[in-house]
Amino acid sequence: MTYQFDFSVLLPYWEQLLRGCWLTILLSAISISAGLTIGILTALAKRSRFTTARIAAGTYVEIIRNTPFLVQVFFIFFGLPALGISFQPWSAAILALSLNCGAFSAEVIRGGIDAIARGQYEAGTALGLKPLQIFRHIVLKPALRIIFPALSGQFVLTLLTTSIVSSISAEELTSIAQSIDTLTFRSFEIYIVATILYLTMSFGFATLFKLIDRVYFSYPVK
Amino acid sequence: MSVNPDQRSRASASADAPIIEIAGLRKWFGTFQVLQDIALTVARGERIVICGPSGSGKSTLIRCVNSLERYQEGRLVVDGYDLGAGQKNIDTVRAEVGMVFQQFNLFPHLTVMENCMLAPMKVRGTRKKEAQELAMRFLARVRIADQALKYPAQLSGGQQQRVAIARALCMTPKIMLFDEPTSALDPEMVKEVLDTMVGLAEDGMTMLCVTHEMGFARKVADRVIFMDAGQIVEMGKPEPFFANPQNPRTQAFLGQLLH
Amino acid sequence: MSVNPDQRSRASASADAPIIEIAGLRKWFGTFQVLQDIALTVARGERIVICGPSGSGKSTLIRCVNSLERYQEGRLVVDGYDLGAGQKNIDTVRAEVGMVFQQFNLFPHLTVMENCMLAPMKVRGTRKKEAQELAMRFLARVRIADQALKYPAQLSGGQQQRVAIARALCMTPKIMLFDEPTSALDPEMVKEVLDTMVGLAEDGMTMLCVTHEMGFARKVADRVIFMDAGQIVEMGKPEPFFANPQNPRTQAFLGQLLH
Amino acid sequence: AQTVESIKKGGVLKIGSQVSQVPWGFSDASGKLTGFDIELGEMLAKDLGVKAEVTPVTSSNRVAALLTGQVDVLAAVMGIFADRQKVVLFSRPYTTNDTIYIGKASANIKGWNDLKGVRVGVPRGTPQDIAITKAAPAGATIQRFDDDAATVQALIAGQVDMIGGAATQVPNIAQVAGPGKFEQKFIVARAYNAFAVRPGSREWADYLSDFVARKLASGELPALYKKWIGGELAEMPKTGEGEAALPVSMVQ
Amino acid sequence: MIRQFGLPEALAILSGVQATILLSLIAFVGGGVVGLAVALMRTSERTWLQRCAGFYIDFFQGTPLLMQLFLVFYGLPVLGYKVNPWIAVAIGFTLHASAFLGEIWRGSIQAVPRGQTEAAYALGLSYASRMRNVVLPQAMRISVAPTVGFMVQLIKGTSLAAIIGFVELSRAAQIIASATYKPLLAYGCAAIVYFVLCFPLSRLSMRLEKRFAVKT
Ligand SMILES: Nc1ncnc2c1ncn2[C@@H]1O[C@H](COP(=O)(O)OP(=O)(O)OP(=O)(O)O)[C@@H](O)[C@H]1O
Ligand SMILES: Nc1ncnc2c1ncn2[C@@H]1O[C@H](COP(=O)(O)OP(=O)(O)OP(=O)(O)O)[C@@H](O)[C@H]1O
Ligand SMILES: [Mg+2]
Ligand SMILES: [Mg+2]
Repeated sequence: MTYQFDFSVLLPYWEQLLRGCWLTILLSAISISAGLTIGILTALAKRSRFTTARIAAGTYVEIIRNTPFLVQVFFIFFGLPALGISFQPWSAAILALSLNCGAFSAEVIRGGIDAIARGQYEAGTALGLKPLQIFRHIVLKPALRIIFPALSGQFVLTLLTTSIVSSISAEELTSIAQSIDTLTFRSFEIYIVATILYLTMSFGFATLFKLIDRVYFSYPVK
Repeated sequence: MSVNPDQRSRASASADAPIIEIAGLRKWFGTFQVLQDIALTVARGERIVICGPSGSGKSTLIRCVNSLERYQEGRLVVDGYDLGAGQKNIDTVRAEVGMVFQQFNLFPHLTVMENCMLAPMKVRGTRKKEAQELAMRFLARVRIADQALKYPAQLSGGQQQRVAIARALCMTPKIMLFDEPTSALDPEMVKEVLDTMVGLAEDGMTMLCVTHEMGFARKVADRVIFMDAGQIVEMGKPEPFFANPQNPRTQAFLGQLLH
Repeated sequence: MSVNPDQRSRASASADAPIIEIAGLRKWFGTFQVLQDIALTVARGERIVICGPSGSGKSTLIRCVNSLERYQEGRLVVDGYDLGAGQKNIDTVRAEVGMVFQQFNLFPHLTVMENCMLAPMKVRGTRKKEAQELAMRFLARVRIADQALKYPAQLSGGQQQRVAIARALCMTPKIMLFDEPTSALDPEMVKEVLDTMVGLAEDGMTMLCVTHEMGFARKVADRVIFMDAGQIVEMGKPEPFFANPQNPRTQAFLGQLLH
Repeated sequence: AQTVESIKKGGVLKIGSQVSQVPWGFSDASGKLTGFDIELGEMLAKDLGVKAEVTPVTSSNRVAALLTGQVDVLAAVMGIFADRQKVVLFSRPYTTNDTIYIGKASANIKGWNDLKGVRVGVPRGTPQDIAITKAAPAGATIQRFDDDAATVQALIAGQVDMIGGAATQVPNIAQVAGPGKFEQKFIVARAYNAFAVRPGSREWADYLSDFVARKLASGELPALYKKWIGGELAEMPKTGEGEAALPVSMVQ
Repeated sequence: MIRQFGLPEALAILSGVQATILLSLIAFVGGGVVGLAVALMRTSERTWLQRCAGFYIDFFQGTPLLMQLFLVFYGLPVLGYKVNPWIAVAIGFTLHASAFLGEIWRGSIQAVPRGQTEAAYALGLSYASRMRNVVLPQAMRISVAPTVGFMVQLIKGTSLAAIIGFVELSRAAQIIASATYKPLLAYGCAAIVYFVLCFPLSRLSMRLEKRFAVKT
């Protein structure tokens, strides 16, 4: 092939690309935080003694896990307006990403909670703590510690999933890269640069999670 | 024997009623009956040691006293609160009964100090500063105040068990339950935990203790109870109990223990 | 004492050389020295009990004999193979040395029988049928043949430990190592495991056993070794060792143990 | 470089076409690919005396598919733009493609200047996208979607007020959303679609230009236009290169 | 010219399921084989093997699958290697799946208590039989849930193969969406098919978890 790589074409767009990175990071950070919260609550609901809560949580998790993300986004953005609920592209994207991240995290977190020894609950009960207090002060942190590596992986996946929200016109790195592609027709260069940017961001996220792991979960275990 | 009659009478002087009353207690796990018609009355300040073969229901019995297990039949009254009568009583009783487990069950993500502060702050609403002082007082009591800022995993087994005792004491319980508190320990560490427990006993704490440490039973117990197959088979003062057990099952068991 | 002089001399008649020779053995974990200049010679058929406080290096020492740990200095020869001299020897030696762990370490996904058959089939290339017979023989030897088709989780601790012993025996090892084989057991189950070990000792098996069961040591040990801080501090026949320890550290330790 | 000779020898013409762009390329009720570009490609293959083989491409991978030799030629709703001319070689245009804007019938919009506070949806990478991106009307929010279907859906769902599209879409939208709700607001530009080949394949591009000229003269190309797009095929430049072939703006 | 959404349209979407299943199988097999190798390297005692596997995992976990596929299919020809689309998806999905499965299985292998490996050492078992007979069977139990979880994601991830011309479920749905202007309906149909493919897997994972749990 005689294709001549020319990355200089992209130079005028560096500010846009950086903006794309920033938007992607922002989108991921918000969705991951919300997803973590949803995940914890759902994991709790799945272990609750109320059947309704268990069924609701189970249905939510199964529906989200077994259908493509694109459909979820489409449903929120194109489908809900028919019911009179309308979201801006970014809000729709955040909602979809959070729900998605939450469902996958819930399963991981449930595994962590299951791994906490019964003795910990009993010690809490014997001290007179209420079930929610036991969960919040005794179970949660050790449980998260156990599954944090898996959870980090899930979060990095959420970062990569953000690229799909370009299909409902939410602005982030992929949509910006595609727009630049439209103007320059330098698909290879754009894809390579975008790949490197995604790689950098996911490395950054992974490193951040490792750091959190080291600082927040630093207590020694046997 | 170091039972101090003065202290004992003082403790029971405040209220003459027994602190624990168990009558006709029956419990099943599914179709399997773990507790068969248990009757036991414990006076304030009394120290009771429970022994018996594995699976005989010792743990289940003392876990009932703390409502960690529910029972199906009978009556169980702790410090005047009937445990059959609802959640409210259960919560009150749990805060008044301290429990020490075989596996310590310290919270690994909290320091020794934080382990001790958690329940006073969350259950009693004690302020942080006071909870700290409380924790330090009881940690000093079990001679481990210097380890207050370490995490459980950084302590030896014996130290961990002493922290577990201090943690229970921080709720200033009226009764302490011990479920084989030394059987997960190395031989050397057993002694330091037993010493701590002897100290507590000398202060007049009401204690129910599942253990096979006969030396400890001889030293502090007011009564020794032998359980087998969910029943209290024999009960008595330590000296006659060990020297001259009446029931053949007790005899066989004590024989094995001292092989 | 049930040492059988006939058996012993027969065992060593086949080869007069000692079965284990340790000289100047030193080992570090990072900068921390766990073993300091250990010297020990074990004759064929000899039974040795090792005791000492926690962290003194008992486990590390016997794990070195099985090459579960590497050492940095000194000489360690097992049945004529120098463990310092390469991977080849290590594999040969491991197949000849059986080990029983405190935590049993049975393979939970295999039945009792399969646990015993695995190593003979994979290491020795024994055929399935023969491996089964072998397994049954040794399971019968530890009186547990009737449990052969159960999974480890379905057995009591004492039964699990006896399976672990049978599993090691199936490789017909020349030496058996035991690392606190009874300390994870309930008091009652200790006895059945100790009985099994006494039986082995009576058959003339060379044994290195870390344990604090003094009754067992008195009954079967040819020598008792006391370790402290990575050193062999005292060594001798059980009777004088227990009755009249020389070293002050040994005295203190034994004093605590028999409180 | 690609030569006419080598294609004839191979017996197969690999054409890259979009397959989700009504009426240019799409699958009909029986699942068969059809549309303006598809039939044009078949016509071309017949002209060469070879078999046509359609490779589906999308607007985001069509250039890559061409440059890496997955296809011999693109007939993929590809308008001629200056930047694209730097990357590929265009034949002379074979059709016009009018970029229009469609909005609610009730809205009073006549040109870029009326777009303040209006949300405009466009399919990403299309002439509509390029036109509005270039014009960048003050106060308008531009939302880019993956394809026409999503863009139209956004309009119908009320997520945007107006979309960029082609004249051919107005009846389609009426069919889905009900008649009279949406209408053409204004024509933005007329782009010229052409075959695209790899740079350097001059002889192959010349053959394609000649093919277009012959089919224009024979009336087959205007007939194709009438069948799929409707109306008369307008006058077009005679080359795909240089400024002459670039889109002509039709609004102020 | 726009089509109504009817049975033929639904069937057209359904026809994409074949490619989806085929692509998924390629990804499972490629990712499984290479992933196991990566996991074994990552848990080996040799530091350099660990490092290599660690880098491999970090790199391919961090790269969007879409970009991987694009670069393999359109990038390699630029460097002079022409690739068949099936080979491209095989490479792309294998790299992606093996990185994730490798990491999942590494975790499971390391979650097997150390005593198990030591007991195997003490019996003189070789590396192969230590892994095959002792560690991996136990690791499998732990890894069932996350493995199936990832497989479900992978099935949905095969939709990215559309970028190099595969017409699988999602792409088929997109084509129908364009022909009917009914994206919600078309993608909804695809979602139902995905659900039918994935949900049994989720159930299976729960069943397997319980089955394994009984034994231990
Ligand atoms: N949650 C449970 N479900 C079913 N059976 C149980 C449960 N907990 C305990 N058991 C059974 O109840 C019986 C009594 O158990 P318990 O733990 O009270 O015995 P124990 O005397 O404390 O024995 P050990 O000395 O081994 O601790 C045992 O046979 C045990 O198997
Ligand atoms: N892998 C390791 N890394 C660092 N230090 C270790 C390691 N294993 C053991 N040690 C340390 O080496 C010392 C000796 O350990 P070892 O397990 O041999 O003692 P032990 O005599 O068997 O004690 P115990 O009776 O508690 O089993 C201890 O201080 C221990 O903390
Ligand atoms: Mg018990
Ligand atoms: Mg040890």
